[in-house]
Amino acid sequence: MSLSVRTLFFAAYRDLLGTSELSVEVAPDATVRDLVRSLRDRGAPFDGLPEQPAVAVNQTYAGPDERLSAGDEVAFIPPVAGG
Amino acid sequence: MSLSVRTLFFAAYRDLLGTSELSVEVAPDATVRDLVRSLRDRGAPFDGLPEQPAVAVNQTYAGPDERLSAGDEVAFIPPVAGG
Amino acid sequence: MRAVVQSDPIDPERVLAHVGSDEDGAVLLFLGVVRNHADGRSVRGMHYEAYEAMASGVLREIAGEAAETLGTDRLSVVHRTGELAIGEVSVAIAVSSPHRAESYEASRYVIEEIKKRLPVWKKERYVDGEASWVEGTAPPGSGGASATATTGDAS
Amino acid sequence: MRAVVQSDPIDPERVLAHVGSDEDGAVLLFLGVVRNHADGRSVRGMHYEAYEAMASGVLREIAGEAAETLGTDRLSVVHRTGELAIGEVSVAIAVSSPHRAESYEASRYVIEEIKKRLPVWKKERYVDGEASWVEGTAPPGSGGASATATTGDAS
Repeated sequence: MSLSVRTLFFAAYRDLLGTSELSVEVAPDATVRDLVRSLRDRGAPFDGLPEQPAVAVNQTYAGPDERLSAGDEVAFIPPVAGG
Repeated sequence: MSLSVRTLFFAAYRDLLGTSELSVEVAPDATVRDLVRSLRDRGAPFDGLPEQPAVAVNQTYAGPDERLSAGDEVAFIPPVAGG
Repeated sequence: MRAVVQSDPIDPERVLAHVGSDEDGAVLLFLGVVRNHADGRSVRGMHYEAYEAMASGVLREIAGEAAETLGTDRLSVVHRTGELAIGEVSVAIAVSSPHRAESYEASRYVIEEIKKRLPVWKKERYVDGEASWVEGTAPPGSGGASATATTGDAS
Repeated sequence: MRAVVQSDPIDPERVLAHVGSDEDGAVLLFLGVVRNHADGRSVRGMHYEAYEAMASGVLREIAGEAAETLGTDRLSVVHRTGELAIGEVSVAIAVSSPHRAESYEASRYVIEEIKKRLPVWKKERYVDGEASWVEGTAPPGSGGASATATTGDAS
């Protein structure tokens, strides 16, 4: 059993990975931290992501302990530079 | 011997005195303080002026010890309320 | 840099047009506006009186001091005189600078100093027909306390 | 209250037109503008990218918090996305309030919070043909430090 989430990558993270969006399978009880770890474990270029990136789940900033649900939109947010 | 200065009154001071301008004779070594005292000594309505009003001599704020010269423009400045 | 006391209506856009530069990342425009209430009373208008021969010099002095804070000479300030209705602009301050902190600081400096020492007075006209001079602030370094209460504040 | 992220050019006058009231004595307009230099390099333009589905919500949230400081709902903020030339407005913030202190405080709050947490990124395009993402700020309460250096600042 696993569930699927939609990951988004912006700006420098998108440039790093060469993609802006990936569907990722995680365990049913997975947290944001688990998702980040599983991506970084894929090796280059994914290990270029920070260990604790800012992440938004369904357009709201989320801590590393937040649990994921099937279909969640999980965005990796590089340091922001608006204004 | 005396010298003549031009005194100006604005806003509430003008309303108090009923005039916006007066020519006043003062002693040759007179200061701003002396001028104020001589005006207040005239009695009502002049004694309604403060003992130490803000004053500008020739369009520059001046302390009570500033000496006056013939022809000076001495303005009595009520508390300001610009903006 | 520009500092003007005028009886003509203030056009905020024209004030804003005096600042800005390719070097600047921040532009700030402050407008002081006649509002319809004061200390719980309904106001229908405001009369501004200035010691005109002195006020433009003081305003230039304030602008010069603010420009040092700002780090640029891109500052324009206009103060209105005469009879103003509710919603009319009594003062406009435009500044621009490479970074925002200096613009906020300089803009605030100009309005605070105007309220402390610009020789301008205003008479509130109330809806009930009465009118009274707004209690002001004794200018600093000008011979000490005034008999009139020191309170003040408008916009 | 109005908070918008848009790719269309920003018209400062229209942003300003959303605020103001007969009760207000103070109006403040902040403009963030693309400037021609950064860290000593000559810049010819800036590309703004946003996580659009999230950014408008965050901007509304910031505007709501600022409105509490402001004491009125007369606040309008617009952030631009896309390719901007030198001198173009990237962000406009208009506020109005009965007294000036609240306008200055609320305006400053909005721009500071935008820089801390609005999911927007910008790539500087240099005159020499190179380009690079501007180093930003790790959003607070979002899972800790980022590997990327935390500096940032633009306007």
